[in-house]
Order: sequence, then structure tokens, then C-alpha cells
Amino acid sequence: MMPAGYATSEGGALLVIAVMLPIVGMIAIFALGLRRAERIAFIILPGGLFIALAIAAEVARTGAAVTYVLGGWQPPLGIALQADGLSATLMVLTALILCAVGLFARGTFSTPPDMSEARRPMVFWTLMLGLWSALNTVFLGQDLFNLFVALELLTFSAVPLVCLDGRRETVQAALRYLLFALIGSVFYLLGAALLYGAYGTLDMAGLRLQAHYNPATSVALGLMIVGLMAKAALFPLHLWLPPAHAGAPAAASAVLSALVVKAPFFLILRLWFDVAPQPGNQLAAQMLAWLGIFSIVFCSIIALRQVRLKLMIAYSTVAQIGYLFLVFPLVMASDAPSAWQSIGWTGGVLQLVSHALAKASMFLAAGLIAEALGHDRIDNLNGAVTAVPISVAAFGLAGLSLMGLPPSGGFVAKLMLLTAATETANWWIVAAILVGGILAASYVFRVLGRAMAAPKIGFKTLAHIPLYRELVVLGLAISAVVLGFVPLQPFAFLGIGRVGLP
Amino acid sequence: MTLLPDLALVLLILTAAVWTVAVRDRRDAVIGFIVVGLLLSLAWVRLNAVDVALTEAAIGGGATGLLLLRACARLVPRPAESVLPHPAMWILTGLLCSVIAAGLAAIVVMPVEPPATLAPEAAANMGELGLGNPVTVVLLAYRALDTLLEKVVLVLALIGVWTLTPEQFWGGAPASLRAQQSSGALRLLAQVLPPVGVVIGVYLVWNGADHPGGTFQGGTVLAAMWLLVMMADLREPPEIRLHTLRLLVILGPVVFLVAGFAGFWIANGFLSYPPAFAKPIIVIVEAALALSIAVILGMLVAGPAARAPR
Amino acid sequence: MIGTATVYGLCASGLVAIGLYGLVLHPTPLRKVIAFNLLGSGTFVLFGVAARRGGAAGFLADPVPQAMVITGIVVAFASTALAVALLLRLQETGASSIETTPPEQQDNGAS
Amino acid sequence: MIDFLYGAAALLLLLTGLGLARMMWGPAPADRMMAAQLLGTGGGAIALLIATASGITAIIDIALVLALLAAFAAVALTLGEPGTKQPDGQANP
Amino acid sequence: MILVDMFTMAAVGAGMFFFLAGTVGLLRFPDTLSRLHALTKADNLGFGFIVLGLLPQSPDVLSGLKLVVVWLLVQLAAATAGQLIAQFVGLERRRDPAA
Amino acid sequence: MMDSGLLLVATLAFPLAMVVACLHPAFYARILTWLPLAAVPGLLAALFERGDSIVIAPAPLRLTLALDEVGAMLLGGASLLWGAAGFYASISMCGRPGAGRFAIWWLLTLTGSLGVFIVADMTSFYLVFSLASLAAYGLVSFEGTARAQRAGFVYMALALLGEALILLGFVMLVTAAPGGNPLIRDAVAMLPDSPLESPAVLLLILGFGLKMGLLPLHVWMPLAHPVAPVPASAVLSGVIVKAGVIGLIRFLPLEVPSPDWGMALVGLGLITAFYGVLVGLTQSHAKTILAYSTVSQMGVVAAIIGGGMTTGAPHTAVLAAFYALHHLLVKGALFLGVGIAGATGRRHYVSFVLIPMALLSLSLAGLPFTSGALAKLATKPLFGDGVSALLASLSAAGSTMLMLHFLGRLQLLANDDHEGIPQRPLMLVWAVVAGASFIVPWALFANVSGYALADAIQPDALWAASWPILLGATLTLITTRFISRMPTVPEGDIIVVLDKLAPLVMRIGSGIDRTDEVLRRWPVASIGLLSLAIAFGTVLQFGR
Amino acid sequence: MSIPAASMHSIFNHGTAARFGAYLALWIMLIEFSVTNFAVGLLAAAWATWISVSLLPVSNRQFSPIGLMRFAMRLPWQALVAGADVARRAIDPRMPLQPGLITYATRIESGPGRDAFRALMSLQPGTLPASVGDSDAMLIHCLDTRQPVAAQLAAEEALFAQITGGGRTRSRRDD
Repeated sequence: MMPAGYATSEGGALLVIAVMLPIVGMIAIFALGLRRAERIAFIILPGGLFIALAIAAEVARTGAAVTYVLGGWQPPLGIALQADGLSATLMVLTALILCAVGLFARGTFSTPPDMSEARRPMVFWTLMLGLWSALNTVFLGQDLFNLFVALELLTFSAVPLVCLDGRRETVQAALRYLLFALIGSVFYLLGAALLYGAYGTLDMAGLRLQAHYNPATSVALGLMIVGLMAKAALFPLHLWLPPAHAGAPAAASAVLSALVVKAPFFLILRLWFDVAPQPGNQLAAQMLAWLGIFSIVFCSIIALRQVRLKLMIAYSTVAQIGYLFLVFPLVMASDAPSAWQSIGWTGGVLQLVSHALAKASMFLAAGLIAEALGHDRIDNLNGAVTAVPISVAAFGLAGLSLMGLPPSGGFVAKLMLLTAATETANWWIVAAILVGGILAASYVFRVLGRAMAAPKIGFKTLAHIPLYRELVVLGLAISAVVLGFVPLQPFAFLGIGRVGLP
Repeated sequence: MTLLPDLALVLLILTAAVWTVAVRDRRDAVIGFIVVGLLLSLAWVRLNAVDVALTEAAIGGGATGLLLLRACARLVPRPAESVLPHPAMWILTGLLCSVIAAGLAAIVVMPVEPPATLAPEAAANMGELGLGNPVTVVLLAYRALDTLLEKVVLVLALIGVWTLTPEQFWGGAPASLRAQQSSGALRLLAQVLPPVGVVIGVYLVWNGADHPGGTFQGGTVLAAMWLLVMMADLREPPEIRLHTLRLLVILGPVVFLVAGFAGFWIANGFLSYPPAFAKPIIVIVEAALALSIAVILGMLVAGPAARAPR
Repeated sequence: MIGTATVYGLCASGLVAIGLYGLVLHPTPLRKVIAFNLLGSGTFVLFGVAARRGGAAGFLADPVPQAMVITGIVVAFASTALAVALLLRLQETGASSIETTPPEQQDNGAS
Repeated sequence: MIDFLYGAAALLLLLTGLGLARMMWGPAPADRMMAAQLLGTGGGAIALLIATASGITAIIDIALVLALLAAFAAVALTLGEPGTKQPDGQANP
Repeated sequence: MILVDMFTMAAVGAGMFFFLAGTVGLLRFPDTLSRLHALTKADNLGFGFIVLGLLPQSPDVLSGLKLVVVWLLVQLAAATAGQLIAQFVGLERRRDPAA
Repeated sequence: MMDSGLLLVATLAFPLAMVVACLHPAFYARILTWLPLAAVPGLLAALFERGDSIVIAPAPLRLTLALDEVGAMLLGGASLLWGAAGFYASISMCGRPGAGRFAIWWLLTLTGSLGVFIVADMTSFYLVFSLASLAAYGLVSFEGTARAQRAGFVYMALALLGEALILLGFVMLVTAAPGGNPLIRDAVAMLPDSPLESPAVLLLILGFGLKMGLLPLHVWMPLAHPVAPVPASAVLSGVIVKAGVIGLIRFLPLEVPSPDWGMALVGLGLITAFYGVLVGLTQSHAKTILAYSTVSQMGVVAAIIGGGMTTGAPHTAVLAAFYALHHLLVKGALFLGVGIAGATGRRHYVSFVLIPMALLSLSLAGLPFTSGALAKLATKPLFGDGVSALLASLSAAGSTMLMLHFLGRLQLLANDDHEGIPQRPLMLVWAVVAGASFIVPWALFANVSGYALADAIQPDALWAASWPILLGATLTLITTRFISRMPTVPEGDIIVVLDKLAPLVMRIGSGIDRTDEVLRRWPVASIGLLSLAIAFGTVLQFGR
Repeated sequence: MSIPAASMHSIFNHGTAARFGAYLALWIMLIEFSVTNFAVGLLAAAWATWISVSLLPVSNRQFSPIGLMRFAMRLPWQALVAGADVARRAIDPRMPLQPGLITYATRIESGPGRDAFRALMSLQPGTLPASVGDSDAMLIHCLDTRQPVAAQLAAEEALFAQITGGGRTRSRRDD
């Protein structure tokens, strides 16, 4: 066994706190429940954000990964947590979005004064925090089994959020989601079992040193990656996503679409670049990309044909997930010295981040529109702009990012992916990105056109939306746009702490 | 020759499994599954994994079986389910499943030499902690984070189940678990067995530090006893708003967390134990976890609240 | 020479296949849940095979995979419980399968 | 002696395994449940045999747990069904 | 020692026999309740004999007693399970006389 | 940097600030009043600014502005037209429902369309170009009628297609250039060394050509321009199409002789020029005829650029811009004139409408002493002496026919009220634009073309300008009967073919829906999962 | 597990102590002896006793130790006879069965006592209580109705009454 050589670094304890703080909050809400859910959550939210920022700062300061070896037990026997540039980025993203969603949900998930405890607030806030811990663990975990537990934690937090309102479709969606995610988990676990049988370790660093091409590795990676794809809802494994994300309350949908489906992708990324034997398998990478292409084109078209706004956004999520999978061949074919110095890598991560922000904003905006109008049928959105102008504006800005129009983050991401695809002569990917952009613009404009049309006679706003909620949505959308100002070059921070490819 | 019993056991397991999937009635399928679970615990014995065998015996024969049978009982009767939607489809599915199984089998029959294992590392480090059961050491020391997170998973699952409470029943008690007809036999069992079960449960937890056994097995036994009492209608499921219940649910994770964070002060960091006190700390954590597991498992089986709080 | 572990490895493969088959084809959720448990058992046995093969240093079996299996069993039980609660709730809402109606036909306001 | 005990365990496995036939034939759920009961008892016995043969006393604990929970499935089989009388009026829908 | 082993063999053998009988009964007997007899009585006896046979093999008295505890639990379980299954059969029959 | 760049910044920032200010309800209510002011900074910048690249923002923002001669000409003309049309709109749109919304789209489009003339880096160009393209959707579909919606849809679809083509072209350009976001001129300078030169040029021609309305991507124009309100039509046809022109000017390596691309562009342009005339002749709506005239004229511009490209002539960019400026002002005036015509009764029709409109129309055909004549004279050398020069002249004859046809249809628009006269401010605005369309080219001519003003009134120049008009007039006389009996080609001509495809597209759409439904069935999806796992594992094992 | 206020007065009485002793004995059988183990065992036994008492309150009735002993001696014998009986019938190629249900009216009051008696009956040769309710008239399934089952049961019942000191259980839950 090669010593993997993890050593707790300065500030490593932050990683533990990042994972545990939401759990502490969750437990506190569960135990003290009774009316205090929101208050506790609002203590944890800024705390978590602070921790995430501190970790990112530490990574940036030292220029190396922040590591924590739990209990002092060296992997592979023990477990290590590690934040590299990518993890830190995603943790900050997660914290930001959760804080925004928390603000957005403030008041909508509070206990009514005449009750000692209500179902929705308690469940919502506990699950949100559980989800946060799960995401942080996914981003930090270095051990495949630890990551399995984290994924399960994620699933268990996400599924009940889907059926928070208990309607039939949502329960159905939740059950589908759960069952399909479970197949994904089992596939992942099967792969882990095979890897353990072959190498006697599930530590990523250890596997990276040992892994070579043999049937066990191939089958294991095949099962794991495909299992994760099912959890990421990549076409054609997207059966569960649209109803689940469309049925959840807006605040939950935002988190599910923005963050939850990214976690399995993140793991695929890690499996591919950190575990799989190098140099990677071109054909398999192409296969992933092709699924991405299908996802983009197919689901964008379906999004265009949706009648309801939230379903449209949900399908758009599946389509946007597709872009992420384009990364594999682009990065591998690039002539950059290492994966993370290639433009495709940065483009992929940027796409992930900007989509997260944009999609969160979009779902929240859709939620506000639905609250104001009492429905979310696209053909009937006339007057939305008079009712909730800021939300519509946010929707438009977020849409800008989805369409990949400048100056948004989505634009830069797509530009980078497009450049990488052009450089590596992956013309199908080029075509998919372009077509996807056109289709995204079409469905976004379809909504905007409706929302900005003159209201029908007798139009009435159903609910008054507090300004701060609209501003939260706008803030997310603006951050998605502002992301467009990152330089169009490989972003050094994303490469911190990653080991160079041989 | 020496493989014969193993082959027989495997054959039995697979037969029961096939039947479980193929049988038309869902309750029969559950029974089939229980049988598979019992056989599997024997298989675990043959795999020299006594801890797992105990777990499987407690879960497969006890908790999961009960959970599924209760589900059967609460589902409205439906005409027998046909398994096969369309010949093309089941042939295709069968083919694909076989290919996957063949892939796994192919890897299994080509073991790596020397076998990949962490046993030497596990053994080398065990001395520090003073515990005799390597599985417990792995669960509560080397991989304590997994165990902690898994307990959180249980809590989340409980919250998930409770989410399904209709709004007006929130805080109330889950539907009764009572048998459809009160039965003296059941009542007697529920009066006599639980104390014995408690002793055995405590034994499994306590003994688990040095011998096979442990929190989860003990906790499951405790949960089973509680469920038995509820099924015999000697106790009703508690209301989910009860503070004591909530505290019991989180007791394990909280103690675990406290022990974990205490490591920052008394040892080398999170979830690290000072060698001198490792065993007592671990045992206390285990005890708390077992209690929580018992309560959580019981409530998971009981399901979401089905009546308004009193 | 096929060893004990190998025999159970084949058993695991079989269980995986059987579980998958049921999970894919059974129309009702409860049967899917049962099949999932079979599938999970197969996976755990696969870990068990690794454990048995890895017996060393005075241990009859490698404790690490055993611990993973125990964790896995807990998680699988939790999943089963959640799935069962969901399917019971689904029945209360009047549906019995997870095949959704086409989204166009659902017409209720968003939450 | 050890061989005898192992042999006995194997034979016992086959015997109880025959009970699976009853599980498959049924016809009533009760018949099938009996197969499970048989396996619970037989499994306990097998565990005891193996425990003694191998000298791993911990395996006795498996028999102990199996015995403790042997009646569980049978109890669960008699759980209330929807439509049957529920004294507290909370009938299942 | 040999005497002890012979005792063990005999008792375990007897246990096997009763298990065999129980299984045969389970398979042969014509109706559900009769089969239940085979299960609760013959198998339990078989279990008892096996415990009896293993007693002298146990390293110390306490572990032997542990075996007895197991047997007692099996007895209790059998007594209860038998009745419960019998009741269940009765209920099913009442609900659906055709079955 | 600050004092010299201020106006350029204001060109973009001022209208955007107005948009943001619209978040305030009080301002939003009166936004229409302020509309004419939006273009003022642009006009000032065109008059007073000149200079090299001005980096406006620190590195990450990467906004680089620059104003060269080409940019200044077009910026000035565009600002003038935007301002005038804005004034027109502030009067004509007053009190209409949705006026505020109109104003916002207006301002966004304005920002983008002025921006394309002054940004110097690639990303920003793409940004402003997209802004102009996409925001114009709001103007096209503003009326909300079925016709407007269809036009909006087609416009959007093609605009997005154009965006995609251009984006890809840019990416190919950038791959040749170092750094993330080069200046346009640097990227273009690197282009000839790029292995991707040909596809890049092709994509750029297609993308910008689409915006200019080159065949066969012109179909949106005859649909979109006529349905908008009059001032919007004016800017759409006058200014927005120039975004394509400036794109070609900026992004094609004009300095380097490239006969292949040049001839291709000339051919495409001339074909478009004649095609626009031919189809336009069959149209009956005045605004539609004008739209086809734009198609035709943009064909001429493309041919001019192509001609320059063939030989690598040094002043191609400026000359093309000069022609574009002429068209910009004239076409703007013509569209505004249609609005005037609609408000004018029979009594004043001839004096108020017909005469000025006739002059403007024939200016497009190159009537001597008009800006058209100057533009054609200035660009003539680019065509050389061959066939293309002849064809270019003949296209002027075609324009004559088309514009006479237009004048004929125009009178049908006259107001029912015999005495009706348009509001004075509207008249004034129109007069300003029309006047500018005569004066501005005269003012710039000498500078741009290298000819003396006197050259423009030499007899042979006059003859060269006149004979196509006479030919056109003659042909019109001959063919009037024939033309009136010609079947009307539907607006958007070949779009009709696409319309035929619509049911097919719908069928494909619902087919995809159904596929999705099938794919989302549990067994199907899980079988997909199994197959994928198997395939992926196999590929990983054997697929190296 | 919430335990309601069980009859507190009985917690420290004789029966309670007996139970505690029994559970402690069980503990000692389970685990090898050491001081810590024993200490934990005390706790476990105490907990088990608490639960036991709350589920099945200790009655004031005295069990006859001799009766109990005799009974305990009979149990294995009964099991042997019962098992042998079934085995004989199962193995016999002719399978001498005449299964059927008979009704037996018990005199033991419903409650733990009757439950225990029923449990014992189910271990008796050839009998298996199968009645669904809790009525005095118990439905017994017999493998061979030709046997004098009722008489046999009556004898057992008498014996059973002996060991419970002739007293009848008073505490019962209403069902």
C-alpha cells in the first residue's frame, strides 16, 4: 500500500466545521423544533457562508489544498477531507445560494403564530441544512465510501423536499426520484465494492496511484459513473427530474436544480480525473459528451414545448446538465499540461457555477410569478411584469446566462467550451452548444414575451410580494451575469491542490 | 467437496430470490424476501463476517420484514400483479441484467493476488484503542465520520417519513401497529419477550466493543422489542411532537458530535479519542447511538403521523 | 480452484441481476422496493467477498468492508422505510404506480 | 467431530432448504410463512452447529438473535389491514 | 471424550431426524394447520436435540446455558408463531371462504 | 483617457441609465418624453470624438471602445436617425398602451445598435450586437397582432441563428489570436494565418449577411420591418441592418486581397440586389416594398465590400460605410415618410409627400445630385470595369423601378381626411432626416472618396448616374401592365417554403414529446440505465 | 420507550426481585464474567425489569415453586412427546392423520395466565390453539381428532392451575 500522505493542514478544522455545522443546526431544529426552526437556520446560514469563505481564502492564501485527516487515522484506513480550489469554489457557491434561498424563503416557511410547530417550516429548514452538510461532504470527501454516505445524505434531504406539499404528483415524483436515485446509489456501491476488491482502498489518492486498466476497474467505473449519471439526471436518465423539480416549492426547486444535481456530476468529474487510470479513455469521454449533446438538444426542445413554467425550467436543467458532460473530451484532447489548465476545465466549472446561480434565480423568480399570478401557465403570464417587475427582470437576466449571451457567466462558459471544442475539432459539440443556445434563447424569450405582454382585462395580482424577496432573486441573477467578467483563461484557483496528470 | 454447503446455500438464496421477484402476490414476495434475509445471515457467517450476519439477522428477519409486511397490510388489496409487461421487454431486461451479473461474476472469479485488504492496517492501529472488535473500531474510530453521517441519514429518513404527515395531523401519533385481531398469544409474547430482548440488546451493544455485535444490531433488537409491544397493542406509538421522543432520536448523534468535537480539546482533533479514554468514550457513544437507533427504527416502521395530536 | 468467497461472489452477481430485474420490471412500487433490497443485498455480499478474501493479520475477514456493509445496511433500511412511507402516502392520494400522467395534463398552480 | 458438525450443518441446511418448496407451493400465505419459520429455527440450529464446530462462539449470538426474532414475521403477518375494524376510528383509507 | 462425542453425534443425529420429520411433515401434510403442527413441534424438538448434543461440546457452563437460552427462546417463538399463524389462517378463511 | 472617452462611454451608458431609471415608476411614466435624448451622446461623440482604442474598464471588464472614421460616420448617422425617430415616437406613440415597454425595448436596441460602431474588442462587440438583435424583437413584435407575432417569431429564430453563426465565427477567430479577448483588429490580423480561416470567414459572412438580409437569409426582413410602428421601422431598416454592415467591415480581412471570398460576396450581393427588386415589385404594401428595397440595397453594400475585398483596395471600409450611411439616412427618412403619408390628406399629398418622397426614393437609385449619386460614384472604383460594375449600375435601374412602384403604392396610404395634415413636429423631424440625407453625404464626400465635390457634377458622372434611372423609368413604363398582373409573392418570399415545413416541425416536436414520454417510463429509463452501464463498462475496458 | 406509571408499589416486591434475578441470570449466561460486565448487567437487568413490570405488572399471587419445578421438568418431556408424535405421523408412509378442529372450554380466566396456557397447549402433542378471539371456548386444531384431546387438555389445565397456586390472574387488560 502506497502511503497516500494526507496531513492535516492549517485551517483543516474548518472543513470539519463546514460539514458539521449544518448538522448541528439540523439537530437543533429537530430537537427544539417548536417555532425556532427559522431562527436557528438563520444563525447557521451566515455561519456556514463564513466558513466556506474562510476555506476559500485559506486555499487562495496557501495556494494548496486544505486537508483534514479525521481522528488522525491515515487514509485509506481512515477518512480525509480535502478542499482544493474546485471544492472551495463549489462550497462558496453552495453557501451563497443557500443563503439566498434562505432569505427568499424567510417568512414563507415560518411557523404560524397559532401553532407550536408546523410541518413545513420544520421539515424545510432541517432538510435544507441536511442538504448543505451533504453537499459539503461531497465536495470535500476523499473516500469513495464516505462519498457514498454523503450522496445518500443528499438524496434523503432532497427527496422529502420534493413532496413537501403532499400533492399526488409530487409524492409520485418523490418516489420515482428516490427509487431511481437508489439504483444509482447501488451502482455506485457496486463499483466501490469492485474497486475495494481490486485495490484494497477506496481513498481517491490511493486509487490514483494504483489504478490501472483491468476488468474490475472498467466495470467499477462504468457502474459508478452511470449510477451517478442517473442521479444527475443526464438524458436519457432524466425521468425523475422534471416532475420532481417542478413539483417542489420554489425555494426547494431552486436548491435541487442549482446544487443537488451538481453533486453527482462533481463526483463523476473526480472519478474521471482523479481515480480513473490515466491517460483517460477517449471513446468513453466521447460517449459522455454524446449523452450531453443529446441532453442539450432533446431536453431543450422539450422545454420549449412545456406548458408550465416550472416544468420548462426543470427541463432546461436537464439540458444544461448536458453542457457539463461536454467537458470530458474537451479537457482530455486539450494540449494543456494538465486538465485544469485547459480552457475546457474552467469552462465546465464556470458553466456549473453560472448555471447554478441562474437556475436558482429562475426557479425563485418562477415561484414569485406563480405566487403573484396564482398559476404558472406560460401562455397566461400576461401582466407578470406589472405584478412582479423585478422578478421578471431577474428571470430575463438569468435567462441571459442560460442562453449564453454576453456579458453573463453562461456566455463566458459557453465561449470557453466552444473555443475548446473548436480547438480540438469536436464539431458535434460545437453544433450542440450553438443549437442549445438558440433553443435556450427561444424558451426564455417565449416566457419573457408573455410576461411582458399587456395584462388581460381584469388582471389582478393575487399576492403582494415583499420587495426583499424579489431583490434576492435579482441578486442571484445579477451574480450569474457578473460571473461573465471572469477572465477568459484557465482560472488558476480551480487548479489549486490538484495533482498534475502524468 | 467442502464447497458443497456453500453451493447449496447459494442455490437456496438464489432460488428464494428468484421466487421473490417472480411470485405474483406482494405479500408472498415479502415472505420470500424474509427467507432470503435469513439465508443471507447464514451466508454472512460463511463469509466470516459475524457482525454483518448479526445485522442481517436483525434487519432482514426483523425490521425490514416487519416494515414491508406492514406496508402490505396497509395497501389496498389489488388484483395479483403480473410481472411481465411485454415479452420483448422482459427478455431484454433479463439479458441486460445477465450481462451485468456476468460482468460482476467475471471479476469475482479472477481474484487479485495477494488479496487487497486493509486488515493489517486495521490490526496495527487497534492497540491504541483497547477495543477487541475490529468492526466496531472501524465503525467508531477509523471511519467514525461515515458512521456519524449514517446516523444523520437515519434522522433525515425519519424527517422524510414524517414529512408525509397530512398537515392537520402534524405532531400526532403514527397509525397504530396493532394486529388485526387481538390475540392472547401475541400479548403474552409482547409481555415476556421485551425484557429478554432488552437484556440481549444491551448485551449486543456492550459486547460489541470486543466481540461481534454492536450498536446497530443491539439497537435493532431494542427497536424490534418496542415494535412488538406496539403490535400487541400494549402501547400506542408515541406522538411525534413529544419532546422526549425527539431528544431520544438525536441523543446518539449529539453524543457522537460532542465526543467528536471534544477531540479538539482532549485529543488530536475531530473524532479522535485520547488512548486512555478511547474505550469508555466509544462505549458511551455506542450506547447513545443504540438508543437512538432503536427509537428511529421504531418510528420509521410506525410511519408518519395519522391522527391529530391530543 | 474456486474458493468459498468466489461462490458467494457468484451469489452476489445473481442477486444483483435478480434485484435489477425486479426493480426494472415490477410495476408496483412495493415490489420495486423489495427488489431494491435484493439488489442491495447482492452488493453487500460483494463487499463481503472482498472482506473474506482480505482476511489477514489475525482477522478472519477484513473488517473495513464489513463496517461498510453495516453502514450500507442501515442506509438501505432507511431508504426502504422512506420508500414505503412514500408509497403508502401515494396510495392515500389515489395513485398506485409511479408512472406519471403526462405533465401537460397536470393543471394545478405552483406552490 | 468438527467435520461431523459441519456436515450436520450442511445437511440441516438442505433439510430446511426443502422447506422452500412449501414456500413456493403455498398455497396460503400462512404456508409460505411457515417456510420462513422453519428457516428461522433451522438457521438458528445451523448457526449453533457452526459456532461449535468453528469455535467462534460469537456465532451463537446469531442464533440468539434469530431465535429472539423468530416469531416476528409471524406477528407481522397478522398486522391490521385496511378496511378492517380500527377501534380508534382512524381507519386507513 | 469419545463418549461425549458419541453423545453429541447421537443427539445431533436425533435433532436432524426431527428436523427431517418436520420438513417432511411440512411438505406432506394435507392442510395448513396440520403442517403447522409439524413446524412447531418436530422442528422444535430437533432444535432441542441439537442444543442437547452441543451442550457437552461447549467450552464452559455459561456458554452451554446460552444454548439453553436460545432453545427457550425458540420454544417461546414457536408457541407464539404457531398460534398466530393458526389465527391468521382462521381469519383468512373467514374473510375468503373459498381460499 | 477620461475626457476623450467620456462621450463614447456616454453613448452606451446614457441610454442604459435611462433603462435603469425606468425602475422608478415616475420616470417610467414619462420615459417617452425623454426618448429623443437617448441618442444625443452618440451624436456628440460622432461629431467630436476621434481616436484610438480606449480601454474603459480595468482588465476583467475588458470593454474597449474606439471610434475611427468608419465608426464615426455610421455612429453619427445612426444617432441622428435614432434621435429623430425617437422624437417621432415620443409624439406618435404618446398615450398608446404599452408605450413604456416600447421605450425600454427602444433604448436597449439603441444602445446595442450604437454600440456596434464603437466597440473595439470581440466580446463587447458580440454583446452589443446581440443586444441590438435581441432587443429589436420587442420592437418587431410590439403591435401584438398575429402578423407581428409571426414576424417576431421569424425574426427571433433567424436572429438567434445569426448569433450562433457569429459566435462560432468569433471563436474561430479567437483561436488564432492569443489571449482571451483580443481587439477585433488584432484578431482579424491573425486570421490569414489561422487554419480555420475559411470556415471563420464563411460563418462571419453568413452571420452578418443574415443581419443585412442577404439572400437567402433575408426572409425575416420583409416580415419584420413593416409590422413595427413607423419610427421603429425607420430604425430597424435604417440602423439595425447596419450592424451587419459594420460587422462585415470590421471582421473581414479587407486589406488583404482575397479574390475568392471577394467575388463570392460580390455575387451574393448582386444576386440579392436584383432579387430584392424583383420580389419587391410584386408587393403591394408600401412598407414591405421599402423592406425589399433594403434587402436590395444591402446586397449592393455587400457587393461593394466584396469588390473591395477582391483586390484588397485600401478604402473599402470607408466607402462601404459611406454607402451605408447614405442608405441609413434615406431609408430612415422614407419610413418616416410613410408615416407622414398616412397622416396627409389628398390635398397636400403632392407637395408634402410625393415630391420629397420621390427625391428620397430616387436617391436610392442614384439620382444625380442626391446622396445616392455620390455614394455610387464613390464606390464605383471598387467594382472595377467588368461585369460587376455593369451589374451594379443595372441594379440602380432595378432600384428605380422598385422605388417608382413604391411611389405608386404610397398614395394609397393617403389619409381619408382630404384636408388632413400631419402634426407639425412630425413634419419637422421628417424634414430634418430627409435634409440630412442630402446634406451629410455632400459634406463627407470629398473626405471619404478622394474625389473633389466637383467630380460629382461632371457630365460623365451625371450620365453614369442618370442612365440607369432612365432605363429603370422606361422599363417601368413598359412593364407596368405586366407587373400589375404578376402574382403577388407573399411577404418574406421563401419563408413560405418554410411555412410548408411548419407542420412537419410540429410533428417532429410532438414526436419528441412522445419520445420523451416513452423514455421517462420507468422500465424504459431503467433499461436505458442498464444498457448505458454495460456500454460504458465495455467501452472503458475495450475501447481504447 | 415511555413507560407509564406502572404499579409502583410492586416494583420492589418479591416478583420483581425474581424477575430482576432472572434477567441478571440471563445476562450472566450471555457474557463472560468480569466486574464491568457485571455492572453493566445490573443496569441491563434493572432496565429489563422496569420494562417487564410495566408491561406485565407483578401480581400478588404466589407461584408454587414445586409446581413450577414439576412443570419445568415436564416441558422437555412434553416437547419430546409432541415432536415424536408429529414425526411419527409425518414419516409414516400411511400418514395417519385425521386433522380437525375441536372446541375446548377453558376455565382459566383470560389474561396472562390463559395466554400462557394456550402457549403451552401449542407445544402439547397434537394440539394447536387456533381460535381467533379471546373467548372461553377455545378452538383447538388437532392432528388426530380420534385422540382424547379434550381429556388430555383438562388434565393439563389442572396441572397448570396447580403451579399458579390455584389463584387466577386478576389483572387483565380489556380488549
